[in-house]
Formats: sequence, structure tokens, C-alpha cells
Amino acid sequence: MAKESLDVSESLEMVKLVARKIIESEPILTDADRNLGDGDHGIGMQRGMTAVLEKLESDSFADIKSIFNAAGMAMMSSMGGASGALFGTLFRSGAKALDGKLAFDSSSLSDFLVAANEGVQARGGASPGDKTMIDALDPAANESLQSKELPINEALGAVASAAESGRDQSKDMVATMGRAKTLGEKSVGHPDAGACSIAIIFRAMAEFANN
Amino acid sequence: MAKESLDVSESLEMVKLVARKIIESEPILTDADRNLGDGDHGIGMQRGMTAVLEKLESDSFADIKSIFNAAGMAMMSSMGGASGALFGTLFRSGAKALDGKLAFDSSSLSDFLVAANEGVQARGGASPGDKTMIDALDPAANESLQSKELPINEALGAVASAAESGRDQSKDMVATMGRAKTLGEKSVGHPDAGACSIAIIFRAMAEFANN
Amino acid sequence: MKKLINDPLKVADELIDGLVEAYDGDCVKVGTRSIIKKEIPEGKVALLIGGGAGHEPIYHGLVGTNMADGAACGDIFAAPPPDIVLEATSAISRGNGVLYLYGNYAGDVMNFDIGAELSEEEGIEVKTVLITDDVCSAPPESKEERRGIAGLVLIVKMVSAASQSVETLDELERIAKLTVLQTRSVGVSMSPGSIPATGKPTFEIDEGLIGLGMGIHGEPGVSEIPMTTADDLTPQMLDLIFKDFTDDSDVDDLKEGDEILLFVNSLGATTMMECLICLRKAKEYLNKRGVRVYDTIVGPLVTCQEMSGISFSITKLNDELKRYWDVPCESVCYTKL
Amino acid sequence: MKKLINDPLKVADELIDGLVEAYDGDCVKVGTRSIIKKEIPEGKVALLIGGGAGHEPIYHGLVGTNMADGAACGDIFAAPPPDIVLEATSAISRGNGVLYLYGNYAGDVMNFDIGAELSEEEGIEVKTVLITDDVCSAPPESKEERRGIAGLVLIVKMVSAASQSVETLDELERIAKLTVLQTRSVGVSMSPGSIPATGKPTFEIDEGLIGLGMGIHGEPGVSEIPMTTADDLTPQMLDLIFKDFTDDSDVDDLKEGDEILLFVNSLGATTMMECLICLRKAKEYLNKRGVRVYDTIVGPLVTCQEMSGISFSITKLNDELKRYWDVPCESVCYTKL
Ligand SMILES: Nc1ncnc2c1ncn2[C@@H]1O[C@H](COP(=O)(O)OP(=O)(O)O)[C@@H](O)[C@H]1O
Ligand SMILES: Nc1ncnc2c1ncn2[C@@H]1O[C@H](COP(=O)(O)OP(=O)(O)O)[C@@H](O)[C@H]1O
Ligand SMILES: [Mg+2]
Ligand SMILES: [Mg+2]
Ligand SMILES: [Mg+2]
Ligand SMILES: [Mg+2]
Repeated sequence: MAKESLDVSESLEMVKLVARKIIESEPILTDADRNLGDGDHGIGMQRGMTAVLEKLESDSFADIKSIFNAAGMAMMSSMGGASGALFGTLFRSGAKALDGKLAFDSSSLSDFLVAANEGVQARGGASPGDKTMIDALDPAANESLQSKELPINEALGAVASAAESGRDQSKDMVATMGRAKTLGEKSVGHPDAGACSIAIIFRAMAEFANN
Repeated sequence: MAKESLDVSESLEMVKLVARKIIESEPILTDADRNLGDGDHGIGMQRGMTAVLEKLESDSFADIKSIFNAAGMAMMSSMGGASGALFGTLFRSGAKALDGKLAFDSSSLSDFLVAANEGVQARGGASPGDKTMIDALDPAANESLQSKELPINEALGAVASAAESGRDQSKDMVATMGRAKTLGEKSVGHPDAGACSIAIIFRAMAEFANN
Repeated sequence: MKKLINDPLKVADELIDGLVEAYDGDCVKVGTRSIIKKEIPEGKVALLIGGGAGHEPIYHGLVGTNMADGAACGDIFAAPPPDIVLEATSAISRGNGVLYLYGNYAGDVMNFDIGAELSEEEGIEVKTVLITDDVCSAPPESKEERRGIAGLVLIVKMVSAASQSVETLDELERIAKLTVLQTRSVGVSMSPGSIPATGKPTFEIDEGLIGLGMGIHGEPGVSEIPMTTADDLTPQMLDLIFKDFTDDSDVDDLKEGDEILLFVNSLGATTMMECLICLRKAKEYLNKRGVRVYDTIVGPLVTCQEMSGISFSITKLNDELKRYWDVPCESVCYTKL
Repeated sequence: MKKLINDPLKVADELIDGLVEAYDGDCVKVGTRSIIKKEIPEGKVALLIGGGAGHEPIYHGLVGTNMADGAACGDIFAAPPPDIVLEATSAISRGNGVLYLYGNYAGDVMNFDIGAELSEEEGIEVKTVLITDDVCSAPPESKEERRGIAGLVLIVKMVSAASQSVETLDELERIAKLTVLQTRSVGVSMSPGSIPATGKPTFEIDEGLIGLGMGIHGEPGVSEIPMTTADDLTPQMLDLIFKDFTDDSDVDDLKEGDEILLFVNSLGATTMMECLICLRKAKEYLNKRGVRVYDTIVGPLVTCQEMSGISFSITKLNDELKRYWDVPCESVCYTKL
């Protein structure tokens, strides 16, 4: 059933679902980071999303922007590590594009993703192909531009699929940023941990919008 | 075949065999000390007996006393630990009882053992029943007093058996000296490591004299 | 494996509390998870270090008398979040600028940079020098991309000493860059540490192999080589350091008559016995080349839980650096009379 | 398990050579395997410590500036043979007697005693004080039978400081006895170390249990208790120390207003993180009882290869002991500004 947009309280529930899904996925994310990094990505994301849940459950929110911004702030200040700064930046940069919005529709989704993608690339200096979260985020942002006219549930489904295929493609990439860099060719064969998180985040959003 | 006594060069070979047998038995002695102590008795005895072999192979000896004394000195200065002092003392105290002897007969064996037993008890302060090497050495010394009239091969056989049954009896004892002391009742069930060494030493001597 | 902890998700907070206790009042905790010196003179150019927890006694153990003014501490293996960096910066700033000195990891760089932006918004001048001593993590041409490993102890010690007397932040930045430039490390790892929260090892490695150039979090190194003896491995590792001084056109070769600091670090489970055996071989190697060791440190100072492995760090001294080294200092991690 | 060594039977000799190198010339090796200070003033009452190797950085790492004059070192976990004791004694004797201060283990006592007999034959006066800080190894009535464990670091530090200024061997003996009397430790072990020569663990223990009062070589302790949290175990262990001060009629109770030294030791594989978490709880415990910690040390100073476990040591200070503690010192094992 098509759904044009999510209102403030639905958006809030959606981000809470994202948080719960990431918390649940800790073992997958931990294993991904053990293959290519230092093995703490799962715990870091879990810590960040626990802080997000706490924040979202205790505060009230007047608009969509403030929900995403609160999530970004909670991640930024609780996680630390590369992903604390980057996922914090993702949500905060994305939020900036949603000034005054009371409904989260496909056009907002695209604004959010484009701004988030820019913000994360500016903060981390990675580009598509470096085998980072960007390799799931960038395809998701591109897909969102094509889906602006779709109902939000369909747009989110398309974005989630784009993020997932980006994550899968990251398997074949040679890492050129972050801890996996020194692995060189040996980094091929495993997906990037941050890309896994991105895929989970948007799949959770799509799931929420489709239920 | 009865053999009345061993001459200087036979005695030298006998002590070399003792050294080789102990070196070979390192794993048994290590395990014994792991059960009740710090697990280094096998390595310590191996180190000591390697030094004994070196010493006995490089020097020449005019009498029985100097052989046992050299062995004791080599152990004392290469091993350290409780058994370095005690086994060093054993051979050195025993040697003192063999002044001028050119043949090692059953009466010398007894003099050696009685003096060795006294020396070790004085140095370590342990008595029979404390679950130490004394529980193999003391029965061996007592047995030797009964075997003074026997040919040396038979006397050594009897002494070795006494040492072995002393070692076996040490299993049932509660440790009251050394590292095993704090184990109390829990020390029951394992033979004492030093008693194992004593049994190996005299069994090797008997084996030599009987071949 | 048995770990004597409480809630596995709270280890970072609890260890910081313990560390503050270890300082017996000379240092205090501020904000969420920073340790700072109790007494920092007005007008001092302040020095902030930091990084993830789980590597004790660094980083936060390097705060103290003639040592760093403060440390911003993250969670286990995670860079400190910007808020913590800001809290630490505000607490140690004495009006004459703050130098950030920490290991070059993407996470640390991003979080400290955001922290610096926030601090600058509050009117505190911040400069940053990255520790990049791990020669295995990038070639000399791109040495600014290298990771920071155990050499940080030597670097922080000297920069801290310098910070007691410099007049400007620029001057301290110059000294920090010089110290980093002259300090190089090579490490190997033999078996992994684990993350307290998951109990999982941070990497896997065959029983017969060791990771040459592996990072202190178990990041991959240059190659896996067969497990070997102390006397075989030590020269191989020192060769890499010597070669790096030769290959890098920004520094002179390490040669006869030079004076160096030598630090043999254990990653945790590698015993002092092993470190000392390697140290013995290292000294032989250095003596043969006529390189004089001005001072030696040895021990498990830069660790990664129960990871086993060892690293060698060398600082090539000049008169200036020697002067900074000579300053007595006291901290939980390193003390010098 | 991977050990970075060479010939497993030569580790003790090689580590001693490495340790001498770590002293950068302040200490030298004499005889077979002793380390002594290069400069010992004529007429000084000399202090000799020692014991088996494999517990690095003790014992031989406690020689140094305002620390012990020499250490006689045995092989792995084995007391030094009498010859080595004699060599060390002769090398540090300055005509005013030598105090032997070491842990109470049968092997050490016998070998040092024979060494003392040999030294006395050479005209050197020797007295002996045994370190017996492990409260779990015998009841207070027979405390002279107790083992020496980690408290030795505190004891050697203070007796060394005293030895710089005492005039007679008798006076140093008095001080050493007082220091030993006021120092008590309780340890637990969680998993075994191994003997380098055999690679075998020194004991076995269930995954769910820890050994309360186990010795630093894996000697049995008072009991095996279920593995628990840092916050549960720490008070249990400190209770035993407090109880011992109470039960022993030769010393006063530990009570409000008392000042103590606190040492949290890791047996090797237990991380600094764990030690700090336990330290945090210990301080809370002590604060509650109004006992003030004058100084804290924490780290893997008394180890047993890759054994895991922890101990707490407490010295109850008086003005005299505090004076000895305050003296700065430098050594590989412990340095204080
Ligand atoms: N410079 C960067 N730009 C974008 N993403 C990055 C960058 N560095 C790291 N990442 C992402 O962060 C993830 C690792 O996060 P995490 O394990 O939490 O951080 P850390 O590396 O500090 O342990 C990587 O999988 C990657 O997706
Ligand atoms: N006081 C003592 N008297 C007699 N034998 C002793 C005494 N103390 C220890 N031993 C013997 O020494 C053996 C242990 O030797 P070893 O393991 O080499 O020494 P350590 O205890 O120093 O590690 C014990 O099994 C016991 O037989
Ligand atoms: Mg990571
Ligand atoms: Mg033993
Ligand atoms: Mg990390
Ligand atoms: Mg022993």
C-alpha cells in the first residue's frame, strides 16, 4: 500500500526501529570489522544506537529535522571512533537539509541523503570505491534522486536495495582508507563494516514504512 | 651374577647412568612437581644432571668420594631451587662418608646413604612423613643397613625397591613441608616429586650394577 | 579466558576512575572521561593527548608531572568523542593555546578535529601534531599516513618536557613535529587481544605465523612471516627501522656515533622475559653499528588487552631532544628520575 | 602459545643479559648471573635481594639508584645456587655487612643460607630477613612460615632507601623486619603461566574457578572460589588483609586515620585495565574505612610468565616507613620521583 510520507511521530518510530535493528545486528557488524579492522564497529554502533534510543525516548520533537539531529548528536557524543564521527555527521548533515519539515517524503529523503553523503565525504575524505560506508551511502543517495516521485515506502525500499547492493559490491573493492588500507589486495572478499551498517539502517527504514 | 663391589671407573659409569636416567625422566618429574609444586623439578634435575655429566666426562677421579662429591658440587651450583641445595647436599654429604675408598661395596653404600640422609634432613629440616624426598631416601638408607653383607648389585636392588616403595607411600601422605604444604589434605594422591627422583637415582644404580 | 571486570560495557569508565585513583590526587577527572593535571600554571602552552581505552597504561597514564596536561579518553579501541575532547581542552587551556598530540587513526583525527572546531568556537587556539611512527604502515614518501604505535611514549615524554618551558604554541608544534620525525617503530603481533564487550579476539593468526607490522589494534601489517626466535626476529625488525631512516630523505641515516632512545614494548601478554631477551639482541645489533643507546625503556606500556607481540621504537636524538629527555617526569605509565 | 625466545634452556641467562642492558650502564653483571650497582660507597651496609627468574621485572629489576645493591638470580622459578649468592655478596660487600632480603621459599632459604655460610667463610657478615607477606599461606600465629609475594616491591623499596643511610647491619635488619611485619598481601590466580623449558602450564584450574591465595608460582592457595566480578572479589581480598592485621597480635588493626601504601599487582596476563578497575573498587573500600592511601602502585611487577591473576599488597606506614618511602628511586622495575 502506497504511503506518501511519514509524519513526525512516525519518523520518530522509524528512527527508533533503526536503532533497535542496529543494536540487534551487533554480532554481524563485529565480525565484519574483525575481518578488516579492529573488531569494535558492532559495539560502537550498539553504544551509539542505545544512546539514540535513550535520547528519542526521553525528549519530544517538533519536527523531522530535530529527530535526525538528536540521533546524530547522540551518536557523535557517545560512540567515538571513526563511525561515531561519521554516523554522527551523517545524521546531523542530513538533518540540516530538512529545515522546518513536518513530513518525511521521498523528496526529503533525497535531500537528507544527498546532504548526508556530502557531509560524510567531507568529514572522512573517502570517495566511492575506497571500500568504506560511502560505498553503500553514495549509491543510496543516487537512487534517492531517481525515486523522488515515488511514495516514501517505495523510495525507501529502492534506497535500501541500493545500499545493500553497494555493501555487496564493497566486497570486491581494495581498501584505500581506514584501518583496512594496509591489507591492500587482501581486503578483497569481505564487505566493509560501515557499509553493512548503512544497509541495515535503510533496510530498517524501508521495513518501517512498509508496515 | 653376584658382584661384590664396583671400582672407581665402574662407579663413575654408574653415576653417569644415573645422570642420563634422570635427564630422560624429565617429563615424569615435571608432571609430579606440577601436581604439588611449581612444575620445575624435572627441568631442574635435568639441568643438574647435565652439569654432572659434563663434570664427570671432563675430569678424572682418583677415588669414589671425589666422584660423588663432584656430582654434588655440579648439582649444587647449576640447579638452584630446593632440589639443587638438597640433591647437592645428598651427594656431598654421602661422599664425605667414603674417604679414601677405591671400591664401592654394600657397606660403603650404606655409609653413603646414612650420611646423605642425615645431611639432607639437617639442611631441609624435613623428617620422614613430611611428603618430601626424605620419604624415599630414609627407607633406602634403612634398607642399606640390612643389606651390608650382600653383594653390591643385590644391595642396590634392595635399596632401589625401598626407595620406590617409599615414593609410592608418599602418595598417601599429607604435605607438611615445601610448596605443597598449603595444599594440606589435597596433596594426598600424588607422589612427591623429589621422592620420584630418589627412586630413579637408585634404580639406575641397581640397573648398572646388575648389567 | 577470565577477565576480572564488572559490566563489560562499562570497562572504559571504570578503568578511568581507577586510573585517577592511581594518581593519588595529582590528577583529576573532568567531564565524561578525561584526566587532567590538578595544577597547570597560567599561560602554559597546554598539551592534550588521548585515544581509545584498552591500551593501558597509555594514553591517559601519560598525564602527570612534566608529562601531558590532559588526556581525552574514548571507549575501548574507540577515539574519544568530540565532546570529551572539548571538555579536556577547556579544562587544561591556560590562555596560550593547546597542542593535540595523538596517534594517526581516522577515528581519532575526525573526533579530535571536531573537538578542535568546538574548542576554537570557544576561543581556544588549537594545533594538532599526529603521531606516525609505524614504519610498516606506509612508505616514507607518504609517512604522514602512518599509524601511531608505541613510539608515542618517547614522543609524549619529550614533547611534555618541552611544553613546560616553551613560550608559544607554534614552538611546541615545531618540537612535536621534530620529535615525531625522528621517532620510528616496527612491531609484530603473535596472538590477538580481545574486546571486553564481546570477548572476541580482534583477529586470527596461524600458530606458526606472526604478523610483521601489525597495528596495535590488530590492524593488518605488511606480511605474515613464520614464527621464529628472538635472535632472528630482532635484527629483521631493526633493519626495517634503519632502512626507513635511510630511505626517508627528510632525515639523516642512523649511523655510527648517533645517539638514540630505545624502547622495547610488549603488547600485553608478551612477558618482560621475552622483551629483555630481545633487548639483549637489539643492543648487540646497535653496538655492532656503533649506535649508542642514550636511554632504554622496556615493558608493557602500549598494550592491546591480552594481545602478544613486541615492538621496537627508536628516537634519534640531537642536543635539543636530549634536553627534553633528561627532564625528570612522573606518571602512571612512565616515570624517570 | 608463541614465546619469543631462543634456546628454551637459556632464557634465564639471556634475560639477565638483557636486563643489564636495560640499566644503560648503571648496573653491571658479575659472575654467573648476578646484577649489581656499579657504584656502591665504601662502608655502606649492602642489600642483596634475589630469587628465581621468570618473574620479571622482579627481582633483579629492583637493583638501582636508592634501590638494592645487588640481586642474585636463579634459573626459571629456581632459587639462585649458593655460588651465585656468594659472587653477588662478595661484589657488593663494602666492609659493613650484607643484608639478604628475599621471599620465604624453601629453595631460596637453603641456597641463600649456604651462600651466607660461604660468604662468612670469606669474612663477610651476613644477616637475613625473609619476606613473608602472603597472608593466605599460613595463619598469623605462624606467619614466619608465609611465602613472599608481591609485597616484596614495597618492602625492597623501603629497605633499600633505609640502607642508604643506616650505619649498621643490625639497624638495617631491624628496619627490614619492621617493614615485613607491616606489609601484607592477598593474591588470586585465574590461569596458569608456563615454564619456558617445557612449555607446560604450572597448574590447572577450571574455567569457572579462581585460586584464592595461590602462590606466584602456582602453588596451591587456601581455596578455589567461583570466578566473579572485580567489584565482588576486591572487597573479599581486602577483607582478608584487614582481618590479618586484626588477628595478628604483633600489629595494630588497620583503622580509620591510618596511612598505607597500596600496590595492585598483575601476575602477567591480567591487563592494566583489570588492575585499574580493581583499584577503583579498592579505593572505595578503603575510603569507606577511613584508611588513607599515601601512595598507590599498579602494574605487572611481580609476574609468573603469562599467568593471570592479581594481588593486593598493603603496608601500614608510620613516620619512619614514610620517610623511606619518600626517597626517590630508579630501577627497571620501579621508579619514583
Ligand atoms: N575516512 C573514512 N570515510 C568514510 N568511512 C570511513 C572512514 N574511515 C572509516 N570509515 C568507516 O568506518 C568503519 C569503521 O568504523 P569503526 O570500527 O567504528 O571505527 P574504528 O576504525 O575507529 O574502529 C569502516 O568500516 C568504514 O566504513
Ligand atoms: N625442606 C625440604 N626437605 C626435603 N626435601 C624438600 C624440602 N623442600 C622441598 N623438598 C623436595 O624438593 C622437591 C621440589 O624440588 P624443586 O621443584 O626442584 O624445588 P622448588 O620447590 O624450589 O621448585 C620436593 O618434591 C621435595 O621432595
Ligand atoms: Mg573498528
Ligand atoms: Mg619445583
Ligand atoms: Mg576502533
Ligand atoms: Mg622452583
